[in-house]
Amino acid sequence: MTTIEPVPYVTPERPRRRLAERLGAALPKIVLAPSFAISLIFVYGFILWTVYLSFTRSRILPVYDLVGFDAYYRLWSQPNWYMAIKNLAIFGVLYISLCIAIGLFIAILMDQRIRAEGVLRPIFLYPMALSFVVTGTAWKWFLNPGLGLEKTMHNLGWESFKFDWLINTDMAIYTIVIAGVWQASGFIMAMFLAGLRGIDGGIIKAAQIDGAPTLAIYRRIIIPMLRPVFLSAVIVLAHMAIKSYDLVIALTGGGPGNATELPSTFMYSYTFTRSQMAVGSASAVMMLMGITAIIVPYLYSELREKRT
Amino acid sequence: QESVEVLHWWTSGGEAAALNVLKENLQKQGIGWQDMPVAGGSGVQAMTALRARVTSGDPPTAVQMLGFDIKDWAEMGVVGNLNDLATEQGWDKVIPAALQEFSKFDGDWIAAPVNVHSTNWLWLNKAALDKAGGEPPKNMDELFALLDKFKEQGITPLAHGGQPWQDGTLWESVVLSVGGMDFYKKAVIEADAEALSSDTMRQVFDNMSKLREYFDPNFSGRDWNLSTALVIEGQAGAQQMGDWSKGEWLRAEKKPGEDFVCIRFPGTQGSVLFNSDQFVMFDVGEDKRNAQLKMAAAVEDPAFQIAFNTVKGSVPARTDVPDTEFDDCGKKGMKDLAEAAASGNLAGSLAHGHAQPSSVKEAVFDVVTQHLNGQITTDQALERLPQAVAAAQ
Amino acid sequence: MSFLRISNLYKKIGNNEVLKDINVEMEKGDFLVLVGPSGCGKSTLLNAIAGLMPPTSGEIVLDGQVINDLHPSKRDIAMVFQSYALYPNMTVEENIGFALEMRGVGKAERAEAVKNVAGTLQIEHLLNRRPSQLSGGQRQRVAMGRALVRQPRVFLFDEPLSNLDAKLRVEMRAEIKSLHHNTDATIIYVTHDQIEAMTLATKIVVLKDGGIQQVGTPSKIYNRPANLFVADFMGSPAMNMLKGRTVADHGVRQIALFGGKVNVAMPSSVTTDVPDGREVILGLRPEGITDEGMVDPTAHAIAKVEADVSLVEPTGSDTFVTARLAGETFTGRVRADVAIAPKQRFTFVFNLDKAVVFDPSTTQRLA
Amino acid sequence: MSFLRISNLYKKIGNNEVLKDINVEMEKGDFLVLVGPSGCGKSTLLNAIAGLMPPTSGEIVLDGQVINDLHPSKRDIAMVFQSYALYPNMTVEENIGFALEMRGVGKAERAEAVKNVAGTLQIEHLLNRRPSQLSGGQRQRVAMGRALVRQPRVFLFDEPLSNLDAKLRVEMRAEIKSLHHNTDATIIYVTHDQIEAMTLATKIVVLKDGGIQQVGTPSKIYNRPANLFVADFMGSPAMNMLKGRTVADHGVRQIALFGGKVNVAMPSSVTTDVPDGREVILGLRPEGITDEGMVDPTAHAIAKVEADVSLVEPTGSDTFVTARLAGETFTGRVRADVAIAPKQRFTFVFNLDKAVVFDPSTTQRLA
Amino acid sequence: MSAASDSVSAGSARTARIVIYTLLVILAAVYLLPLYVMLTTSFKSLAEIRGGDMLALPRDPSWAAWTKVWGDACIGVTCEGIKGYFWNSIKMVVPAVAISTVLGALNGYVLTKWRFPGHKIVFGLMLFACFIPFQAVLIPMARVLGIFGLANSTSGLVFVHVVYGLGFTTLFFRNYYEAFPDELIKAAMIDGAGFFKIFWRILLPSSGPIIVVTVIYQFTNIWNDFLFGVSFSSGSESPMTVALNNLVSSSTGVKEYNVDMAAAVFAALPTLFVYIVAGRYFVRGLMAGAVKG
Ligand SMILES: Nc1ncnc2c1ncn2[C@@H]1O[C@H](COP(=O)(O)OP(=O)(O)OP(=O)(O)O)[C@@H](O)[C@H]1O
Ligand SMILES: Nc1ncnc2c1ncn2[C@@H]1O[C@H](COP(=O)(O)OP(=O)(O)OP(=O)(O)O)[C@@H](O)[C@H]1O
Ligand SMILES: [Mg+2]
Ligand SMILES: [Mg+2]
Repeated sequence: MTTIEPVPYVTPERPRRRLAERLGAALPKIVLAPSFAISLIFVYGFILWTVYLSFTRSRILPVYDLVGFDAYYRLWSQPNWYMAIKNLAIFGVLYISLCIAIGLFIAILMDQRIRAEGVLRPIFLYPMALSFVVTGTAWKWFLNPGLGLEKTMHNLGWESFKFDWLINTDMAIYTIVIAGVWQASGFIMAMFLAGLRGIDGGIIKAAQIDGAPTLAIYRRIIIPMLRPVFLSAVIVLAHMAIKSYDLVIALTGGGPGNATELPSTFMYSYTFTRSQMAVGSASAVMMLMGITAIIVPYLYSELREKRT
Repeated sequence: QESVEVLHWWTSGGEAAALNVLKENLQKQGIGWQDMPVAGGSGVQAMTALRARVTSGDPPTAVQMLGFDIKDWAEMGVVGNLNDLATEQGWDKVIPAALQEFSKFDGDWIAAPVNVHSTNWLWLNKAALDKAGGEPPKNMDELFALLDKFKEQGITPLAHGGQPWQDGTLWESVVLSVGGMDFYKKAVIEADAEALSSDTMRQVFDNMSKLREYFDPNFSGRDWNLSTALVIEGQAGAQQMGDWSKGEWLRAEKKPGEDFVCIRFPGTQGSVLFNSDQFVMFDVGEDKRNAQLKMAAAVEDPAFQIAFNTVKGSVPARTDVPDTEFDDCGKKGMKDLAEAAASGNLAGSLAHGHAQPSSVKEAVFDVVTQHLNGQITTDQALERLPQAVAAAQ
Repeated sequence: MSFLRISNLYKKIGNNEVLKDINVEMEKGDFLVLVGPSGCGKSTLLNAIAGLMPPTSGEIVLDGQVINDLHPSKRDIAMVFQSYALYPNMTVEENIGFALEMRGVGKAERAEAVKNVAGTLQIEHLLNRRPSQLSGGQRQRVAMGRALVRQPRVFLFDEPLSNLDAKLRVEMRAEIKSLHHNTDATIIYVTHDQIEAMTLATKIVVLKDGGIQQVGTPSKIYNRPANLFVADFMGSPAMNMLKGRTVADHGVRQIALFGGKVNVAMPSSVTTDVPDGREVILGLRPEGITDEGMVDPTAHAIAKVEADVSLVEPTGSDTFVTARLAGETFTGRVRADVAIAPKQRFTFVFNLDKAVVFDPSTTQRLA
Repeated sequence: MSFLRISNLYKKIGNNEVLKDINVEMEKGDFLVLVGPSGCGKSTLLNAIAGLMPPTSGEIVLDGQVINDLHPSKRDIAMVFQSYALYPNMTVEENIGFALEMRGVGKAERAEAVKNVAGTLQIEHLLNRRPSQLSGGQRQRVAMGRALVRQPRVFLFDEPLSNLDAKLRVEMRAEIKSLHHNTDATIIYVTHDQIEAMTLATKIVVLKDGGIQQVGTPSKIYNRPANLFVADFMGSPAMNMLKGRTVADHGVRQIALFGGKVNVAMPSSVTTDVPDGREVILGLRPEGITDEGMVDPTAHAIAKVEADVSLVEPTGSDTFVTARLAGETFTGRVRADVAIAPKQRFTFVFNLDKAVVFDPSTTQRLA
Repeated sequence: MSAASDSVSAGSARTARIVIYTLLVILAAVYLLPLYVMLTTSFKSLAEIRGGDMLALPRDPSWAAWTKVWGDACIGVTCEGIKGYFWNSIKMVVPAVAISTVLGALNGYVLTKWRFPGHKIVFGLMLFACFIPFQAVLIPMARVLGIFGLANSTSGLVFVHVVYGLGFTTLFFRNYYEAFPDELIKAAMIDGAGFFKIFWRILLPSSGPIIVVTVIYQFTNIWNDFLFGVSFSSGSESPMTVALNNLVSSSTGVKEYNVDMAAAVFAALPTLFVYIVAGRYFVRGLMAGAVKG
């Protein structure tokens, strides 16, 4: 009997990947590539360009001869710029905190099984739908002492009522806050409402069973659980605060005096109306640095490996 | 079809109607009109749009522009050349030298001037003035006396709109009134640091503070035409404003001399601060060149000059246009302009971009506005003014 | 007077009548287990007792007081939720201690109580974690801890062990049992698990479609189910249901099964008279059908049945054998080491002591 | 050559070595059940086979072809996911038919196939619903249907029955078993349920912390567990582990239990020689400890042990009794109708035929 | 889930509800005030506006301002109202919203379900686009549009809005798809579906809520944009906002507040409509995706 050689076990060859398959594997990247390229050019390319311009003496149109830090020197010697920064601080803090406070308050009210929710929700949301070019005039009227609230109160017989913030250099920035809060707080309300609706009802039941009164439930359970919403709201509001332009232009045009100047209006006016493009670019660079300081930690926390 | 594209901010009824004259004129010549109106803030948005158009390599045919902006753009080498047309039609002779200063760059015609506005006017409600004695004021002191009388009448003495350019317009009239034309030229046109912090300038700011007392509390941010309306309706006595203000009066069917009185700002009689709207012709391709030239010619057509300026309240840019169609104020304006040009008392308006580039203009506005709104004291203003001007140059 | 009495309770959600005419009484110290198919209203009933969903009508009386309108936080009831419902923003320690905190218990005392409970539940090492950092089983234990830390008037448990693995489940079951023994707590407990129901309850309530099917002790429910539903629902594999017909053989009451192939004695659970020739259903649990070596020596009535084996499922401890005879299928439980294979013929022993008989038309058990 | 061969498979997720040196072979038609505690890597292994998570190293050979780099959609493998993974936007019918559609099967043919599967799974009446309108158990059946509608080379089932109630579970188990019988499908199946594992598998793989503990037939795993972990993990209640010491009584090898109180014969599962005086652990499942009336008549070696009853848990079909003796606790399974109560003294019968012995130091079973 | 859900209310709950409703009604009134002023003003005559109380109802309501806005208000030298510009805006908004939404969805899909090394950096970089001040990109963008031959055209505007909308749409979809179970993708792969099939058949049909959020957000932003509109379009090509600006902020002439207000409300109609109709889905969509931990 002949011995049969055992068939050596051959590792089957890995099939060579065909071109089509490799294309298939790269497909996701191919799909993403255009958007990414667009961002690279139209965001980062333009940022670099702006940075470059800030080192030139560009005035009415870009010129490309470098002159060093001249524009930054001019920028930081402008009282307007300090005013803009100071105003941004006041506006930013108040705008963000008031929007959140009011938004959360309304959201909590709206969450109490309100019958007319379908009617009320759009009422709080609609300001977000209007541009300030549209509503600026109404607000200007409304806050104007001779025409609006003050006059109305006088007509109603409250003669001593005084509300002249719009024309008061010390108070004008607060009118910007009022209008800004009016516009954005509804949106923030929607975010909080969504957050509240997302909370598992069982948790609230559990807290009731644990003997917690409604106030304690909000304070100890619900509001702490809305932390992610707070974070998102702060980011949304911060970027709106930094970009606020229409709001100021429509309401005060930066005045009285320069009392309501903000970095965004500063930048626009220096770049386009004052023909100091280099200074405008320098202010844009400063703004971008400020934004980076806010956004990068957010991105970091957002994109960090999620704990499981 | 050949056509012109015109960027302007004359969007409201009267101005647009006046422009229509131009449009129809061109249409008769077979030239189409692509309208590119960008309203707002005396051309702020329009200049932004223009930058975008020029940068994208596709400038409009003609752009409405003021004073130093024209120079800035010319410097960028993006404007066209109208020399042939200008020589043919003899523009050099009929357009005042002060305007040519802006219409020409390096000796070449680049823009077709439309009109001449003058800013140092005071508009008075005739009824209120009559009640206060009927005598128009001739200097600052008389002005204050008159304003006091208005106050007694229980009306707002001086209607003013608190926007930087309006503050600036008032300020330049006060500078001219307090310091006279020489001082104005030194301080404003030459931006002499000494003049800007001189005692005369202190008086200017003191007067500004004084004037501030006669405003109503709602002046902040108010559009000029609303202030005019206050005077028209007799709620206010007077308004310092350029001659475009007349349009409002006319539209309200008021008659100069009967319902209202136009005078030079007290203390500035015989001097004229002007600004001039011009159509700057941009460097467009040969295919659009013919239409562009036809438009330039049409702008300088006396018929258009009359039609437009009677509505706008301004006076024609050409000195050879008859004044028969104009009303009292218009006639006075034309006469003043001619005299001032002859006597050397004609100077560009700062607030309207005919004295300094916009960077300096805005820097002055910053100081004036902050001072007027009480954010800084007169001392601070005197200190800041030369600094701001220097920084902006 | 009973400690907890629920009378004529109805609950409608939308158009859906989720609970219908529920009547239950409990003494202090009772351990009542609610069972029933998914969606039958068990959680809804617990919610009604806790005050989280007001009943549409009916009355809940606790300790002599009508509590229908009492706010949940004032009822002094503890509840373990089917979905855990842990506070995600609090640590395990805070979660467990929250109820005590709301009752104004001091910090030190609270920590002590939490530690004790955590020890019992084997989660001491997790006290500083947040719920998101726990596995499903660990979360369930925290949910338990939140209830156990209190001494409420009533405990409500909604499937508290469903996410634990078999081993832990057995341990926790023992913990709950000893909690009940040691503190004499009054407990209402929902479960899908028959073993849990049988081993823990002093009383079982079987629900179906929002209505009570039977209330009774575990052995009564298991051995004397009130109707076909209860019989079929309790026990796994389910009770065998064989079609039969009563016959009298020389005066001895018998039931003819498998189309007359097998006659068996009338089970002793039927004490009333049943007329001859009546159709009945004979219910016999798999453990009542065994191999010959496994017959309960104490059984009174047995019957041998030969049938064709169709499926053999060894579970390790036993082997379940499914067989067919005359078109009917039944499952028996034989010793794990009996040699048996599909398609083989096999002799089963029916222990009729354990059989029950139902009326097919009313589905009720004949007593 | 085997149909599916996994060799030296490793999988790291982050720093976590989820699978370690996995070696498994399967023939065509095998039914392999994966068991192991939660988090031991069962789902990960299925994912690796399906191509959804590429292994870190090692090789997967299917039908003679290395499939490591083959895209999941090309492997011709069907999978039922632990989390159902139903397409929420599609009806049940579309869900089940999707895979066929992707393979270009015509409409009519698809409808036919879907209908057949739905019939088997008793979900015919749900074909037009969306997943959100189904109960948990119904969803799980749809997930099954999605796999069953195909004739793939391998089926992967990840705890496919965990959300069904006991009754349905038994039925579905039978369906899977008959699918396997009738189509000779190759199946890999993950479950937590011992009964499922025992009844379905032709081969069981026990995993722990990503490593294989034992591979074998169900009865081998249950009756001859390789080590303490496997012994403890399989079976509920768990196997009793009693500390013992080998002694020789007149040359007969025995094990002294309960600190010497009881001596029992060395179980027949130990065939090698064990030196005297060695510490061992004797493992005996609860069904190996019974009451006297229940003793398996075929048992060779039995021992009677009297102990104090500490807990009695009647489950209906049987009663589990936990008792203490000499500080050790054990659980036995006695007949449901034995009268027995805590604190009572009771005589248990140990069936040593079923006992296994472990080396406490290595935790391995002594053979 | 509502905190007050189902809880048994005692007697004091009644007063609590009265307080809640009162508060909500007052707040709603405050929020509505500007809209109210705009609406009533648009129905008043100029004289009434000048002399009267802004809060008073129109004494003699008239549609004159509205018909004027739609059909014969002058914008520049043409007096045909804003209807033409209305369509310009529609022509710009619809493709811009559609393209940016589709791209955002695809990006979100790739970034969550087809991850590759560095996907976080790519996302982070794209997200930053949301925060760039638009004023800073006007000039270079004009240049680029000129090079592409897109200057001064609706397609150019669409392009610009797509570019600067991408960051937001990608963010929305990424957050939404992040929570979308991976198992579904795996199941579809096992079922034999490829990259686009999975997107088209599995993800997109389940993206309703987030599509609503994205579309609302993009629609509002693009519709209301003025800066890009005024810079990159001209004349009769301009979007609504530019025409509106020309109408309300002319430098000379009578301010016709009633016409301005009518125009303003008019310009806002589409966005208002979108918010009112889709508001409910908006909250739902935020819940599903945009707001998350
Ligand atoms: N909000 C609701 N609207 C309409 N029906 C509801 C609602 N909540 C519950 N139900 C219905 O009420 C019935 C009872 O629900 P319940 O949660 O009490 O069931 P259960 O017995 O606890 O089920 P499980 O064992 O699955 O937890 C179910 O049929 C369910 O569909
Ligand atoms: N993405 C991941 N990152 C880190 N660790 C992971 C990840 N996915 C799974 N693991 C870990 O891998 C291990 C195996 O997970 P796997 O899902 O395979 O468990 P399993 O055996 O299926 O458990 P179960 O029975 O609970 O489903 C677990 O410890 C888990 O924590
Ligand atoms: Mg339930
Ligand atoms: Mg798993």
